[in-house]
Amino acid sequence: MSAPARSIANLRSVTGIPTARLVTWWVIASEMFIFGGLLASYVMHRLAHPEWAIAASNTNTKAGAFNTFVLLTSSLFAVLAHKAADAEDGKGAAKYLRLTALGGFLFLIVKGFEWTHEIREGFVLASGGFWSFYYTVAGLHALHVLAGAIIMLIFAVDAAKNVNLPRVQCIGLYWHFVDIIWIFLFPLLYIAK
Amino acid sequence: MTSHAVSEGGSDAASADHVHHGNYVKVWAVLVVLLIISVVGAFTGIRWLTLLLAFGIAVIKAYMVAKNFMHVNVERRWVGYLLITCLLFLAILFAGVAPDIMKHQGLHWDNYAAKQAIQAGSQENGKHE
Amino acid sequence: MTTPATGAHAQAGSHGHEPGHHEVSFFHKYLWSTDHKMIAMQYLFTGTALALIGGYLAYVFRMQLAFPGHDVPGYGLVTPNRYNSLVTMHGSIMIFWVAMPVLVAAFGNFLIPLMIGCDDMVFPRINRLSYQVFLVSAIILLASFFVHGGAFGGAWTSYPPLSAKGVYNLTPIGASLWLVAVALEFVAFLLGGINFIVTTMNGRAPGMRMWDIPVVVWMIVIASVLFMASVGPLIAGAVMLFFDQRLGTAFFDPGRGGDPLLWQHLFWFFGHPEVYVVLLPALGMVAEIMAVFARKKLFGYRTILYTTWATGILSFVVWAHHQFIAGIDPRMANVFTITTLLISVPITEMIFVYIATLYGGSIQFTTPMLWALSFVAEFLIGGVTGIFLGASGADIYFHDTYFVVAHFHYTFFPSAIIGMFAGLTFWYPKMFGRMLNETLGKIHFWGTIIAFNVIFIPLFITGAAGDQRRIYNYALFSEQERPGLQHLRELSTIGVIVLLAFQVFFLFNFFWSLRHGERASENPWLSNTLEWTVPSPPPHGNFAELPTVYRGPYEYATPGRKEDYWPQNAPITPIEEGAL
Amino acid sequence: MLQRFATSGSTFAPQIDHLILLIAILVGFWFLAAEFALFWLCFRFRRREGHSAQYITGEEKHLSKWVTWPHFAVIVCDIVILIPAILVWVNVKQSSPPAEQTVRIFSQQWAWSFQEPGPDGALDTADDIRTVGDLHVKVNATYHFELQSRDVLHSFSVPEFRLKQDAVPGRAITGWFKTTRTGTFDIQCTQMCGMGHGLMAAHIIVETPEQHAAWMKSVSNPAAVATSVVAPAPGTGASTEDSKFAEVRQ
Repeated sequence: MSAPARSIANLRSVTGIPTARLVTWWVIASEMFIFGGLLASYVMHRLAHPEWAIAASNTNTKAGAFNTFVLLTSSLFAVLAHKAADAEDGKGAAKYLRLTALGGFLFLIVKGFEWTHEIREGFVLASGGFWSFYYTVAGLHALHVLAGAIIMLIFAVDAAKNVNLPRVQCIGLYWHFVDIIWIFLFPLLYIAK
Repeated sequence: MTSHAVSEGGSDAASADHVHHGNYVKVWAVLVVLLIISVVGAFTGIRWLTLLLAFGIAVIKAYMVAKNFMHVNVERRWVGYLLITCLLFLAILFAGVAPDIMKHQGLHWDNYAAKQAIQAGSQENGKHE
Repeated sequence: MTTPATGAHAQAGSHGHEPGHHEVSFFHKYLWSTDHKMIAMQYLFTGTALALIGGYLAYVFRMQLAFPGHDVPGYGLVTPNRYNSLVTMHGSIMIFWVAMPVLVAAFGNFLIPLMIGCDDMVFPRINRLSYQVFLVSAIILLASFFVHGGAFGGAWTSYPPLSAKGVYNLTPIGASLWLVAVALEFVAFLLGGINFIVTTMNGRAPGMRMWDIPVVVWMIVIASVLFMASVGPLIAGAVMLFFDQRLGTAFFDPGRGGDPLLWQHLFWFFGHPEVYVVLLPALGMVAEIMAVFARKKLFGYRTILYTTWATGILSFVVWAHHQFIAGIDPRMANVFTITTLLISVPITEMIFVYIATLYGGSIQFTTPMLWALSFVAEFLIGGVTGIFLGASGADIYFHDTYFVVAHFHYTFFPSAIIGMFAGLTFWYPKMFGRMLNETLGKIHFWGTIIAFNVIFIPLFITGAAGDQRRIYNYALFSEQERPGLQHLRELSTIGVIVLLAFQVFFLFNFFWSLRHGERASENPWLSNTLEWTVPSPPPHGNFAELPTVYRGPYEYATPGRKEDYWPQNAPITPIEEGAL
Repeated sequence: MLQRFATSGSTFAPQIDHLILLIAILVGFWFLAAEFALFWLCFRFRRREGHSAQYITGEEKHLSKWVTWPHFAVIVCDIVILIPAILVWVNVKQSSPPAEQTVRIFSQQWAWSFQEPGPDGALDTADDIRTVGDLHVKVNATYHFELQSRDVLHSFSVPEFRLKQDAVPGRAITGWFKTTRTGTFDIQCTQMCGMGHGLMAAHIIVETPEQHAAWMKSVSNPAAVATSVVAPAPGTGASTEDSKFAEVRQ
């Protein structure tokens, strides 16, 4: 099929920010509202319900801390990928992208074990206010991690051929944003007890 | 929101594209140290210290990631303004909603169901411990 | 849904066929196209088809209200649950699947690249995806009519606990499908809206400064920004409500630590800006049309933009005026009353500027101009009646009465329907390369406008007399049973039938003109903006040579020029430079 | 103005009516002025041979004052509306004049039920009167009501009283009204509450003290109780629920 991949509009840059990066910023802004709405609802309830702290004490702080470490490290790889891409080093960028995605999958695996354990304990989505928020917020975040990791693997294929290198920075931006969300989820869900 | 950038035109688009890359490993090391501090804080058992450390460090970490990894500081300035505006609007949402949701009692209303839930939750979990 | 689109556009597409552009299959040309004009057509025809469905629903429940308990011709007996489904679906369809796709998506897609002088959206394939997600959402919504229990009937606001539990609403499947459809629709418009914003920010023609962007593009972009910023919390809320429905979570369940009021806040935090998302594109189109047919510069282009931004930002701090008596803390109502009356400050200024634009003009009363002027005239009614509802003390009485219904129809109808007709009649030559018939257009205009007022002015009165909303039969309410009120309801129903009947003129005009209308030149209205510098209809890629912009879009009747218009891309000749 | 469409029966109804009248006058003036300007300009500047449009940017001081000054006047009108609107709101929804009687109102799909104090004048005692569909109150008396919902959102609306308040499950919302004349008035549900929303009607019966006493006597009569007073339906646990509500509130 003949659909053009890029329009002339796409190649223009009136603001001085390349289009792909500009759109990433807007996507991040709109995601901020989705997560913001959810987290604002959670914080409001949490502050008003002291009994949720008892439920929260069943979360695994160590697993959460390890996952934070994993995401922080993968963020480092993402920014190193960006650095490599800026230096026109497609192979290096692809390597770091794959490492970042690996971090994402490791995060999901840890999450999987953690949730399996909690579900075995009898804490499921319908177990009460805290658990409803816990699974929904973390689940939404995990979906973002999964999507980001998959996109990274796809971009890595191109990057290895030195094609579409500016994209590396954009997926990196998104990844850092997902990381920042987790930086706040970690104390909200695991530490505040 | 487009105001500043638009008039400047796209002449220096290429220069904005390539940022100065600092020492990312150092930033990452600081982030990890901060993470360790916040986790240790959680095990002290002092509630106010735990919360202060946890959320204070979360803000610092988020700022560091935004500044050093996302390069918000060298991005065109309105991007930062855009993100801050988003946070501001979320603060408006919070401020407008909190008086009804975060409180269980107010002028001429009383959220007895929430109070019951707190009571039931505390008792049930107390037995569980 | 797309069948009308394909049939109608076959005509237009063949003109836009470039020599040397190889043949593409029917599927790729009409259903899988990434061309912004084709996507605009897809949105337009889907939206219009859904508007007809929404109109049909309105006809059914108005007939029930006028003649309660009788079989409605073309539908059958309206049971209470069916009635609730009808009003719910009418509201949802008209706002989410008609006003949004037609005003924001169809006109946004068609106009933005043409008006800012580029070949397409920055992300054509995301644009296509946006429409496809939208289409899926529309199909899901329509499918909910046919599931067990019928379509959702808990009002378009979908307040829990009613919407959260099947035992309460009796339409468990319909309620979930409604929610999924709405959430998908939001995703579609997020994709489309971000595309609009970025295209306008980055893709403008050389020389087009910020103050050279036509008002309608500004308004669609601002609407997209408002949508982006307001819908996030509601997407989160939709996920929460869906989990409450299907997975037994406790987000909105008061018995288990949740709070039903939370949904109301999340909904209206989106719902109020949404009003402006729908209104702004219509206001923008009206501004373009008024400038062209009054041959006038807008009376303060920057004033319009400043007031638009002010209105947009203020629209985020007024949402709880929809909840004055919903159980929120009464002290908060005072805050929201103040902000609500505050929002009237910029919007009045804007309307005054629109009216003042006519001063010193040379006004041609073409069909698009009639629509544009009627927009201002009718929207004024919606605006001033809003004060009754924004003033908390008066809202105690008017809340959830037909007064509210009439009020928001006087804001939404001018935006969605009058604005749509204004835009369609104005850009029809550009979209399809033919002129519409003016006589038929005027018959349609007068019929629609008169019928519209016949529908909703009686409803102001029944509302003031205490008719509450969403009641399928007033027989049980002795005060509402008075014959005088029943006559008003019947009058309103007659208005609906007349209104729908007059749309035949439009549909006939539309399809007849596709083949038999007078061929449109590049610039039939002698307008300045860039879309009028390309052939009608514009070819794939829009501009043979991408334009450069030299001036703002409203240079009409500029002193020292022979013509009374001055296209944005016309270079300054030395003679003109001397004259200025 | 509203009196033509809906008669009034509470002390604050005239206040709300006056507020509506004030708004109607002010916005009516601006509405007519704006429509007049619109139509006049359309007529005055219609296209005529030999007249071309003027070049006006909107920044000319002598012209822009025609927009700016009315605009300031509109702001003044906003304030004139705002103050009484808030005063009326504060009176109806925020203030709480001492009550002679408190009643409890329950909404559920799709009926209204009421709990009134019996002869002892206190709620939650053995002689409470529970009714469905009819609320009996005395004329010229101040009532507090406590509104609860058993399932979904409902809204307690009495058009004659100009009174409306949503009932939210899990919350007890209080309000007040003072009756001014006898009669039987409609209670509507004005919040979508499901299939029977259109059936959810009830009546508020405003009586003289004598009539009210007679009514109370008739329902306090054990024989009458069986017929006119609805016992809590078995299985719904209404009465135990209610006493639990009361407990928590203390």
